[in-house]
Amino acid sequence: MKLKVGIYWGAACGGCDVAILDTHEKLLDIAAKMDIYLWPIALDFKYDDVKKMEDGYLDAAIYSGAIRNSENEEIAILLRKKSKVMIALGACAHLGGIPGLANFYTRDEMLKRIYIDSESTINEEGVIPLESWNVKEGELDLPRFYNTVKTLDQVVDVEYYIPGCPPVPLQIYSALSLIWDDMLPPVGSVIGAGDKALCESCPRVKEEKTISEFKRIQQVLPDPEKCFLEQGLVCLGAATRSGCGARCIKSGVPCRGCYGPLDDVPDLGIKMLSAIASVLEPKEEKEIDDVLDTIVDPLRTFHRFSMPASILRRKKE
Amino acid sequence: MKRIEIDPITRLEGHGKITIFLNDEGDVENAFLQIPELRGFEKFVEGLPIEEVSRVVPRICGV
Amino acid sequence: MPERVGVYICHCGSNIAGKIDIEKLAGFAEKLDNVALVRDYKFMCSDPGQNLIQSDLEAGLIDRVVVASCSPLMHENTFRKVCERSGVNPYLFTMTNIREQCSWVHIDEASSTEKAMDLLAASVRRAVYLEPLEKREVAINPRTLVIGGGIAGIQAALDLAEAGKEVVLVEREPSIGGHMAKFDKTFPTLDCAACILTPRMVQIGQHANIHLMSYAEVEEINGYVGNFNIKVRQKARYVDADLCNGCGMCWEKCPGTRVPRKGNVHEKLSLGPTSSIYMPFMQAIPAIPVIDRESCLYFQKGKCRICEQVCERNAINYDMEDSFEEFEVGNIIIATGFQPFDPSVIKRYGYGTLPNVLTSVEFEIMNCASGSTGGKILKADGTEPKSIGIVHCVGSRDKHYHEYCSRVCCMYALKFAHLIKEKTDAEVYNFYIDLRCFGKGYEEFYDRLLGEDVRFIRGKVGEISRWVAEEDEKDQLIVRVEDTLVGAVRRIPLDMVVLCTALEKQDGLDRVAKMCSVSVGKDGFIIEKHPKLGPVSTATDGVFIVGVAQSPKDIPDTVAQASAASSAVLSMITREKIEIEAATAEIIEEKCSGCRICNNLCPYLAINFDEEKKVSIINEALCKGCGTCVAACPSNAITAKHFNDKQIFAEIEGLLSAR
Amino acid sequence: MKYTYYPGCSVKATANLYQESIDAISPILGLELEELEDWNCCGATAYMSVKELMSFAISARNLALAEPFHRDVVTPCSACYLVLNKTNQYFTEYPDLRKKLGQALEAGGLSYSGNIRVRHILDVLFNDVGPEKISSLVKKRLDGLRVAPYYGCQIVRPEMGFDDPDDPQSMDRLIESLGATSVEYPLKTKCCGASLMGTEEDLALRLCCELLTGAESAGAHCIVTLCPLCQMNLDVYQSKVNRLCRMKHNIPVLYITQLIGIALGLPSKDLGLDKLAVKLTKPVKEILQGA
Amino acid sequence: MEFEPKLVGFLCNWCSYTGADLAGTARISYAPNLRAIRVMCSGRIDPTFIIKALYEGADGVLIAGCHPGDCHYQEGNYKALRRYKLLKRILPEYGVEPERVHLEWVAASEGEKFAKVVNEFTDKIKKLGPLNMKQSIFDSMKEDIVVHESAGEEKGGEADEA
Repeated sequence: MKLKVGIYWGAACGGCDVAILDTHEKLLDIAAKMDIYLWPIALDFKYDDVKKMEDGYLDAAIYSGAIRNSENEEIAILLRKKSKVMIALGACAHLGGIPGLANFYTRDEMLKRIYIDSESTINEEGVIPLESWNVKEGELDLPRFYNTVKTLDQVVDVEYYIPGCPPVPLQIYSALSLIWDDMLPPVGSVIGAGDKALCESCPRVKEEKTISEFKRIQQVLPDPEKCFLEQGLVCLGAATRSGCGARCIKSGVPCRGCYGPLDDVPDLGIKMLSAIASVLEPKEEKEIDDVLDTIVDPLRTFHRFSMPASILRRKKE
Repeated sequence: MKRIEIDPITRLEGHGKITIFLNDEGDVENAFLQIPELRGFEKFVEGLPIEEVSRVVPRICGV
Repeated sequence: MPERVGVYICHCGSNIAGKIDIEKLAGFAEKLDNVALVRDYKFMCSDPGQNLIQSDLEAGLIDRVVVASCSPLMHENTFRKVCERSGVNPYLFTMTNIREQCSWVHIDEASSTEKAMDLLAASVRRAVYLEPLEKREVAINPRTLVIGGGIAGIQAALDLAEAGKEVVLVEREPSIGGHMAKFDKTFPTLDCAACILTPRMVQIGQHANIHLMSYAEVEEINGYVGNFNIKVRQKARYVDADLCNGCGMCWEKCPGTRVPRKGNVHEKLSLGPTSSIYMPFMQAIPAIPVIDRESCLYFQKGKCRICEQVCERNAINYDMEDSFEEFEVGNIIIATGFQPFDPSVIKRYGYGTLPNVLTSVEFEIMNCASGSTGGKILKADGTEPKSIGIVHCVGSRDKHYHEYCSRVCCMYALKFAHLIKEKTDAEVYNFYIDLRCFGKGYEEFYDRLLGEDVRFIRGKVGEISRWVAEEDEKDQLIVRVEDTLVGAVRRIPLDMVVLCTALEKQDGLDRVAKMCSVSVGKDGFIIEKHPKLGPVSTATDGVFIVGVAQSPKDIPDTVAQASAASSAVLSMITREKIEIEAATAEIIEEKCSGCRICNNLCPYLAINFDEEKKVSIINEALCKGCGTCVAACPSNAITAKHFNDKQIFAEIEGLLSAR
Repeated sequence: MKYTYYPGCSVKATANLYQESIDAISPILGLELEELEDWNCCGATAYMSVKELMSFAISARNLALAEPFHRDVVTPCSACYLVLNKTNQYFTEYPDLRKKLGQALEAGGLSYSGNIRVRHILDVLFNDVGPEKISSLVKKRLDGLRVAPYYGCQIVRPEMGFDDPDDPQSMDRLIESLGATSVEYPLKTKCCGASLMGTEEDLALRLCCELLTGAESAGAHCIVTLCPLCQMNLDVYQSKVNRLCRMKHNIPVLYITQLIGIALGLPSKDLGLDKLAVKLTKPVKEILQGA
Repeated sequence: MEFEPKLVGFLCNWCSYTGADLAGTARISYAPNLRAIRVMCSGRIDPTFIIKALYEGADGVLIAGCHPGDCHYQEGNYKALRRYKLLKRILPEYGVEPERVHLEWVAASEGEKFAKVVNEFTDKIKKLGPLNMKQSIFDSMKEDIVVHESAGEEKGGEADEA
């Protein structure tokens, strides 16, 4: 009997949905095993169709994208009610992803910059989007633009996470196959990824690390063989779960942590901060400062994809 | 005044909702396309090191 | 079944109860999760107090213990023993410090009680996550390695061998004896150095328990206390030790020479034969010659081979190669001795450019009866000097070179003065800053010298030059020194000057230190465990330091340290096993990605990398449990036993969100 | 090889013989010494010990004037070398001094950033020209001439920079390159009293006496030096030394540049030899003529 | 009622914890705001602990270790210093005043100094005022809560355990 599945996206870019499509011929296996009852990017199902289902009707809901506005949360709650298993797909749902970088700002700061101050906008009256607005014919409403980006598991209970930005298509397939093969691991675990850090599968040679200066990728022609961190290039690979096949590193740029932290690591960014600080070369306070001056935008680099999932989640207002 | 809502509009990148108002004769009185989606790249890309911008902005649209 | 925590609150007479509302605290504790029972008592550390815990444990009412009383540094062990007695793992217990860091230091009762509550809540939450730990024990290999065969190494080796323990003594030079073998007399008793040293050297040579490896160097040391594996390189002597009987034909006939052929007396100074195949000195142990490649005509030009022809026992073998030997030892004693400071860097003293300027070691050799001058004190041209200057503190107590005092120079300078007065009728000048005659009989020896009309000039010598004024000063050295007691700059012509050079760390000591994973201080000597209370042991268990390897000192102190180190080793050996710190760090292989961030964080070199499995591994015996690597591991793959993340997170939550 | 030449006051006055000999040998050795325009007196060590900051300021002015040429500043006089070199070093090492000197220079519309080098002419002769080149140009070898190399005490402090301050050898090599023998002279860096000759004459005379006695007992025919003040004290005051110390010294004291000039075969009047107070003695003349 | 800051201290067993005990045996009184957690070495302190403490409600965090060169494990305090320096740089980006986290070297014999450090740190945080990080996160998400039609309970608003 085919599994009944719903796929939805919150504050997302559609990359995860494309990743599902990128399973190429495997898509046929997925289609053979699953009936899709909601997939806005690809199929014409409406929210009402889902609302009409009785609770738990769907075997699994695959939610990608972060919780950025009230609609994202409503549909998440709706899908939670309508499905037995909730899967967070991709870094946005799992960690907050790139949209999570908004947690360094407040709602008003964002709206002012986008609708009023942005150079290409002419908006003398300073109109910003409203949640409800009356027109002659009736009342129109829009979802509320939240002050803080949340991850999926901060609004609903989530059984499984498929990390990555985007998740590797093959990993999505292997994760989904766990469902129909009924081999799902304990609830709450991350599937479709490794349980060691990226360094394990990184092609570069790793030796003892002592860093006396950090450099920016465009300032240097890195040695293709040697570990990035040893060459003074900030790379979050050591604190990031493997599973992506080190695709960024293989294309010559250091890892930015999109596959999220390892199991018992509550905060990827602060953990990486601890690791990097420990291997600095100088012992004197002044020299340490000189080295730290060479790290550009440390906090947002360490939390490129995982700000909403970090312990402090956002900048204090 | 009768109201038809197509929510969400599908098979495209991004979110949207169409609200159509019909008058008593059943003809279309007015129609609105509403885009609820906003993530704020315009703000949070500010101050990023330039080499990181090229790794952040592709997440505007992944299709 | 969730953990059941027993909370025991101590009044400590009025020390705690006088400030903290015990009842309120107990009431609060009862309401905490996982707390099975709460008791309070006047003196928890007393026997009745301890029995409270023991009976609850034996009755199986609880399986975690929290004692809110004084500092863990005070009674942690006491209560751990209570758990052991009650058949419960001692690490399932934790303490709350509500005395030294609470009742004794805060004035207001209410805030003290609130603080006690927070601290207790933290301990209870921590207790839930405590895990049993086994105190690991490691066997101690009874054999000991002694590096260095000077008086320090000889004394330590003999103490251990006499106690029936096996010793491997590794000496870099062809013979043991170190610098002491180059002395004629020793201060303050003027004993003949050879007379008191040679018997012990012979003992070393003959002792069944001592495996002597001379002309050998330690190549590699791995492992940890009780289980070091050592690799030693035996340098090729080109003489077969088993065949040679030390008859001496070879060095008599050998045409090669290790000293400049046309050199003056000082350049030709040597104790043993100066030939290319030589024995360092006549009483050498082992009494086997060695070929010096640089000056040997066969090795340099491919001809000669006379020593091979004259040797009746055909013990000469030019094709000998360095060989290696490996063995296991339980402890290591580093007794590498010192290296004299090279005074040529002080150009104003003219060592190496002016004749008749000698270092103290050279002067010692000249005084030896078995030396090339037969013990006579001679100038470079072979005539007897009429006046000799002895300059103290050359390279010592000097910010440009070594700031420390080398402790021995003043006394051997006085000895030199005496020897000069005894052997010649030369005038003797001692140029000193402070005369440090601190030891037993040292001051008396100095008084005696004053009686032998040695001239003591208090001042640092500014310059030794050939700035002669009159004709008769022609081949003399002119010493210019500020005599601080007289307050004038004096100009003293002398026939000869002896420079009392500083005692420096032995060449190669930093390599030995690295192999034994001990660290060296800024002056290059090995850092002792504690300057006052642990001078012969180091931060690394099983590695001991003796003599100048720790810092400059004279023979009596060195011998005392040698016996101290050997007694410490004997106590380790008789214990047969040693408890290894239980709360060490451990790498969970399934989580380690091989990122190697932790590899160079460990001062004890306890972390190394397994190339095949591509994971890092902690050598539990070397790990001291500081936790530095745990905090740095980006995958949280390293856990710190008894201080793991869950326990500390629980304490944080307990402190802040319990009330 | 082009340099910015800082002559200093002495060679323009009492030590003009030094300047004449330099002018004579420079073209032959390929040295282009372009005099620094509008240079001012460096104050020598006397002023440095009285008003250090002022002394630094006036010598910094010279450095500021020389910097635009981006060439080494060369001076024949040891006192000028000491003051200018010390100013240059302290300027780079001590930020607060740099700030004060910066203000001082600004008042004169000047600025200095500290990236030119100050060198003594001995350094140029030894390191840039070199003993081999000089000996190849020698016309009259000075075989048999025994020379006492007297460096003086100011060239070696606070930082000689191009030779060993305790035991300098560069002038000895130059002397040997001319064929002469440089005797072993332990007093080579002892002080001649310098400006003390004006204030504490007896002390300076006694110091010079020791220098002359040392040279004589080392069997030297003449003393060669590279500092106008040392030369004057030993040469001009030699008679006074004899009177005070009841000695009969008669040792000519030449500049190294004069000795080189002689060896290059230049006429003695071009080298200012006539201006020496102690005339060349018979043995020295014979060697010079005979060669 | 005057604001009494809640402070968490991470004290290294060999130097600062012993120094704190010494302040006790010498009966030197000081402010009661600091609650200490004992670790074997300041090198054991993971910056995650400090962020966790700030999140759970600490108004200030003190890190205390041995003076450089005195560390019982030779180099643990150097790593603590490096992590502290980098952590202080990113606190402002969290909107947290860097003065709220402070590192101090306290030897086993410096009971007096420990008391002075705690008093000064307490006053400094008193002037800065409360941090209550968890509350401010919750406030900033107050309007972000969607009321469930069914149970009406507010899910997703309160900041649950990470």
